[in-house]
Amino acid sequence: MQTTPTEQTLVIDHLRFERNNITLLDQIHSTVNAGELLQVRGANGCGKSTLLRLLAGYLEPHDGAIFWQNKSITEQRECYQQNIHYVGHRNGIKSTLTVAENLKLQCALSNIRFEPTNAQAVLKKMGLQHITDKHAAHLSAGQLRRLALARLALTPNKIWILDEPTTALDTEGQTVLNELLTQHLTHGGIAIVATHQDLDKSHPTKMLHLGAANA
Amino acid sequence: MQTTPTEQTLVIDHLRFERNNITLLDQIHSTVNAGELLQVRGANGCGKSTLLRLLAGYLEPHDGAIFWQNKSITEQRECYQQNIHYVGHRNGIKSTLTVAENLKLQCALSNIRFEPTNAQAVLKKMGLQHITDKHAAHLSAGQLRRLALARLALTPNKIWILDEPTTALDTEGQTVLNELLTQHLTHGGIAIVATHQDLDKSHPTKMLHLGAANA
Amino acid sequence: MLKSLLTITHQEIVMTLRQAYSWITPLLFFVIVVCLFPLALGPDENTLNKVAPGIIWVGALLAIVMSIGNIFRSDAEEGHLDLLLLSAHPLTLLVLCKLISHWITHCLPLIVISPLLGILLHLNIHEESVLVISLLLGTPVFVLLGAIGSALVVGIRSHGLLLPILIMPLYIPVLIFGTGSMIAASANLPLASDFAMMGALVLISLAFAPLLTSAALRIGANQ
Amino acid sequence: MLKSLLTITHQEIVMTLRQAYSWITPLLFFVIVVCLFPLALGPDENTLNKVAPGIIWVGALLAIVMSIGNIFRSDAEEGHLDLLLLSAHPLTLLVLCKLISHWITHCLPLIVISPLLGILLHLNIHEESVLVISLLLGTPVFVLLGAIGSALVVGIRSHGLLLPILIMPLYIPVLIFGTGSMIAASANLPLASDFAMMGALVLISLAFAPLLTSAALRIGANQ
Amino acid sequence: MNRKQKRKLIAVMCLLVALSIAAGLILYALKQNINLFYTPTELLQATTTPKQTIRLGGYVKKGSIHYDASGTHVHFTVTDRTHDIDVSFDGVLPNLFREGQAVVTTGNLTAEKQFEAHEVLAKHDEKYMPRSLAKDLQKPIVR
Amino acid sequence: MLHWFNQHFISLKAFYATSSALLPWLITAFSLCFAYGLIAGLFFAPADYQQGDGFRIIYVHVPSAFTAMAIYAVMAVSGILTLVFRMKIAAICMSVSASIGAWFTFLALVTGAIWGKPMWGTWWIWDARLTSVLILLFLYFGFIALQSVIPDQQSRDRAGAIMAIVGVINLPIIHYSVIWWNTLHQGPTLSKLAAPSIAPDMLHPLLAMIAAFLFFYAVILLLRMRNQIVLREIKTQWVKEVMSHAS
Ligand code: HEM
Ligand SMILES: Nc1ncnc2c1ncn2[C@@H]1O[C@H](COP(=O)(O)OP(=O)(O)OP(=O)(O)O)[C@@H](O)[C@H]1O
Ligand SMILES: Nc1ncnc2c1ncn2[C@@H]1O[C@H](COP(=O)(O)OP(=O)(O)OP(=O)(O)O)[C@@H](O)[C@H]1O
Ligand SMILES: [Mg+2]
Ligand SMILES: [Mg+2]
Repeated sequence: MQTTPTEQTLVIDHLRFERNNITLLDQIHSTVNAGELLQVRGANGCGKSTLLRLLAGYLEPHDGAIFWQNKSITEQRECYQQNIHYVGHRNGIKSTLTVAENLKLQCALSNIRFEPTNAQAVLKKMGLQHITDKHAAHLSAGQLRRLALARLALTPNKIWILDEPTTALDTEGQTVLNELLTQHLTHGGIAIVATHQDLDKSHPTKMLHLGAANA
Repeated sequence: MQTTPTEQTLVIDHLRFERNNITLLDQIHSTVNAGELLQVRGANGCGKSTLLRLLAGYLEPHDGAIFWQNKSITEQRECYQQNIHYVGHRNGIKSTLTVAENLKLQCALSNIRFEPTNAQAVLKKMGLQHITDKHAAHLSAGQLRRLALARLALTPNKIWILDEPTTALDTEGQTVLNELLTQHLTHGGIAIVATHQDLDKSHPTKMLHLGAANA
Repeated sequence: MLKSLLTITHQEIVMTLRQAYSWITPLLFFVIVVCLFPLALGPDENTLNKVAPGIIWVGALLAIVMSIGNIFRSDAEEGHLDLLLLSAHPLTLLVLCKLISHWITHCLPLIVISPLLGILLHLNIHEESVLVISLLLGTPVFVLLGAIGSALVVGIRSHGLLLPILIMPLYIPVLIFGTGSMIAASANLPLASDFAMMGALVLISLAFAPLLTSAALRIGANQ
Repeated sequence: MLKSLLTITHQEIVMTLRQAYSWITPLLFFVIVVCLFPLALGPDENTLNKVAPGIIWVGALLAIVMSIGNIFRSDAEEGHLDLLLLSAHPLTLLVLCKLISHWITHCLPLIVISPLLGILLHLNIHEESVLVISLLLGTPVFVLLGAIGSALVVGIRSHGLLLPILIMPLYIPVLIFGTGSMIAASANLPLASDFAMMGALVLISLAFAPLLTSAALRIGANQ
Repeated sequence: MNRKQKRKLIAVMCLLVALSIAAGLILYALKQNINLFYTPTELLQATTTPKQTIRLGGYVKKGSIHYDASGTHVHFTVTDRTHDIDVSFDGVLPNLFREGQAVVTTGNLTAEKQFEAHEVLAKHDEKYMPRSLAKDLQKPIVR
Repeated sequence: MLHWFNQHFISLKAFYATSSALLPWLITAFSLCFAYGLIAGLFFAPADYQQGDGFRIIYVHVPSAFTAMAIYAVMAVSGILTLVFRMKIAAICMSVSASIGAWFTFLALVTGAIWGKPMWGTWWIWDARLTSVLILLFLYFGFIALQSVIPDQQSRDRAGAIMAIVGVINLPIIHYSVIWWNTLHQGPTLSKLAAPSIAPDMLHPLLAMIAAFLFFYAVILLLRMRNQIVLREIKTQWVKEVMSHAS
């Protein structure tokens, strides 16, 4: 470990992970301090999504550990997971609910009061205000992704884990995403983003390059 | 119509399409000649995917028509569709088959002899040669997309319709895609691509900008 | 906390009611399956009468088995399950909310309509009331045990009939006591013991099922 | 052309056999459903014997109804259906390939195991053979009609039990003739008419079902 | 004829062949008669055991109805005018039950031409007319 | 000819106008037939020689059963028109007919059961006629369920059309069930090639009632179709005009 971890540092400590006896990730280590963005890069199939699911606590490493507030996350999984926003390849949107109801459900899950005005503001920001009452089943790919990202603005969580968040977003959508990230980071949040495209250079960024796929 | 259509021209003639009484596309017209690429651009939710599904013959326009070989495609749907490669938001890969078997199935569907050596060459080109016998269920997002694009190289079809083909591809993958497109276009093929990212500028490209979402 | 949980339950019910077919189809399925039997069994009215409790119970069991399989499916496919795991509430409580709303939307209608089918199969008033009570006691167990199975298969795509064969064997005790109570009713024998047994089954499964279900869901996310 | 179609059929079968549960679970489901009845009906051997044909037939019907629902589901979810529509072969033929392989992998095992269940329910040799023949004639109809329903609901996500309620009414004639033949067999009455009727049903559905199925699939892609 | 037309022709031929065979099978099946109930003639040909529950249908033979002393037990003969079967029944008869009426009874064949019924249903025929007219015609009600 | 049809029936706008003109006539026809059928059937028709006054339920049972089947036939024909000729008006007719048909089927089942208890001695028996009518009810339910699930208008119409066409096989089964099989249900009284085997005094009210039920269906059908047309064409100029006139 290079830096002494503070309370709000996420430490990735010599992580190893294998699937079907094939080692996918090995000797991954890095630290992310409050206000920093960790960009995970690498060729297709090198294990970016896998790493992100490890960091979100969905998977457990075969070796090494991830520390949050100086404690391994496997020992405090439920507590730790409450700090997280995860946006994966799938958006996590309920297609039977409308756009607004999806936000409401999200608030309930985060145990936060649902403020219609606030929700409206968030939707406006994401450029979805004109389809507030549309069923999510009828949204386009980019609209779904925007709705998934609206979660980030709606409820405050310290750690954002985003797996190729720019997928299906148009340029305007990408700008909004970058704004969200800037705001989050300046407020001392942590963001871990896997992406093939370049993000805004202005973020305080750490890079993590994963090797070629071993699989 | 600006140019006189030849045999191998795809003519989009004042297309209108609506969903649940809301007009999504209106007065779309354009022509694509052999060897040309039509790039469809527009904000999220403006109807790019819908237009592409219309062009692939999955949807029927409410007004206007699409002409191929001087005949409306609704009148020759089955014949017309045999000329098409469509890669949509979903990849069309059978997750229970291996990578190689997926290619084999694709050949059978196109009624083409499966040549293992040829298939190997295609997989090599797409950077998938090391996972030929892996089950598709275990591929990463980018690997899946590469496998979907391998179809383009495997069986020759005149019209390629690609909906955000660069999704999940790393830089190398994008280069390969551009190479495939170049080869296809120089052989007199037609490509229609919806994308938010810029493609290689060297292709003979026509642009089609769709207006904002009316929905 | 309670308020959020109520919102979640409410939202679940809204989702189901909005997709009318998701609660109407199990109901119709129940009716059709029950009607299949007289057709398949042939002419003998006496036999029909004898097997009526069994038919209704098996029909209800199948309808519930089939509908419970979808309780986490759409969540998993849409990636919503990932979010449930990150929620501020304990997963067990979220699961309980989902199960309660599932019971209200999927099992209550079955119970309400079952007396009608009873008429078609010539049950008398006493048998009808026993039928309703035994279903009220039995269906929660079906839902609770079914949820465990559903959660176990959640990571597997197109699991087909894996779920029914996992959980139907667990349903057998309920089935035996449920039909047992009806057979006893038609013979005017005392029922208390059957009902007591079923009550016990409800409580036991209520105690363990949500816990096991949430554990299984975490495992499912591990894939 | 024929070669490609054979490849496609073969590939389909491989896919099913590879996911063992996708063909074993309907089989187990069948067995479990049939075994539920003795438990639900109580111990009376006489009744059980009388209802045996009905139970076996309803069990097979349910197992097939439940498994046929998945015939296009994974194709639709993975976007493979879009490719089938673009194929060089007529969609109708592709559908036929899928149906044949589905029958081989999902129905044949049921038919093979049914005599065993027959023994369990005390059928005699003559009844056993009638059972097998009638299932051989009946199950193709189940698959063919089921495919139409499956294709109709293909665009709808999590359609739950919609499919069974769409197609089970259409299955009723087959069920009646199938069990009718067995009831006749047990009374030593002539069966030829039942079999002829079922044969006619097979031919009619073979003539129309693939066409209607492919039409329905095209509609499904229209969403 | 090009390849496509040829293919279409083959498809249509297959369809026609399948349908005509199907039609033939249906006609054959209908000739064999598929039943809710068996007529006495059919039943006497079959070898049934007393255990089996069977539906027997036919007309109540003229003058064959005999009530027991108790009044609930009734004997009558069911005929299809080639063969007769004697039926005994214990229970409530439907209103339309009378001589010459078509009935459907459910029960078991206990001995040669002896039928023990536990249910008797009356089958109504398709004729509707006022009483006066029926009397005028004075013709037997049975077909 | 085709042009004339298009002008009056096929285009939604024209149909809307035509139906406005037709409705009063249909309502009148229904009222007349119904009044005659009801009064003549209940009071003037003589009692049956076997069933006595109980037979009068025929005046509800037969018309509702007949209408239930007719409606399904209408749906199947509309289904073919939808699939082959892409006629919107046919699709609308098909989808609004379903629930009406389901109600008539239900009515036929209930009146039949009520009639069966005194005459046959049972409410219900699983014979070919009764079972096939029950299947008809399930087919209606299936159709309604299928349509309620599909969000896209065009797909809903076409999927429904396929379902309607597949189910039509049940109609001949219902009708001929009493001829092909030995059923408890009686054979055909009216709907056969020979003269009806029912006395004229009883027959005329019955025919009037059948006509009344069909007219009733037509009236409800047109009303509901007009609703649908307005909903589907809500954005067009002519509907806006109609609406402004109405308000
Ligand atoms: C639940 C029980 C019943 C059902 C589902 C039922 C169903 C039907 C149907 C669908 C028809 C129309 C057939 C056609 O037009 O081809 C019909 C006709 C008729 N039913 Fe019923 N029925 C039932 C009970 C009865 C009973 C109990 C009677 C009298 C004893 C009866 C007397 C008639 C008559 C007289 C006709 C007219 C026959 C003709 O002219 O075709 N039905 N029934
Ligand atoms: N089934 C549907 N019913 C109703 N509206 C729909 C349906 N599918 C899509 N839409 C709407 O149609 C519009 C266009 O959708 P489409 O998927 O074509 O957009 P797109 O241009 O591909 O957007 P993206 O860049 O986000 O992929 C969107 O506004 C969407 O909300
Ligand atoms: N369930 C699984 N079983 C076996 N191998 C798997 C499984 N899931 C993923 N893999 C393999 O693990 C490797 C990493 O997958 P992962 O999804 O993490 O890649 P990625 O870096 O996100 O790639 P992409 O850029 O394509 O999204 C891939 O080679 C993939 O084939
Ligand atoms: Mg990835
Ligand atoms: Mg799109």
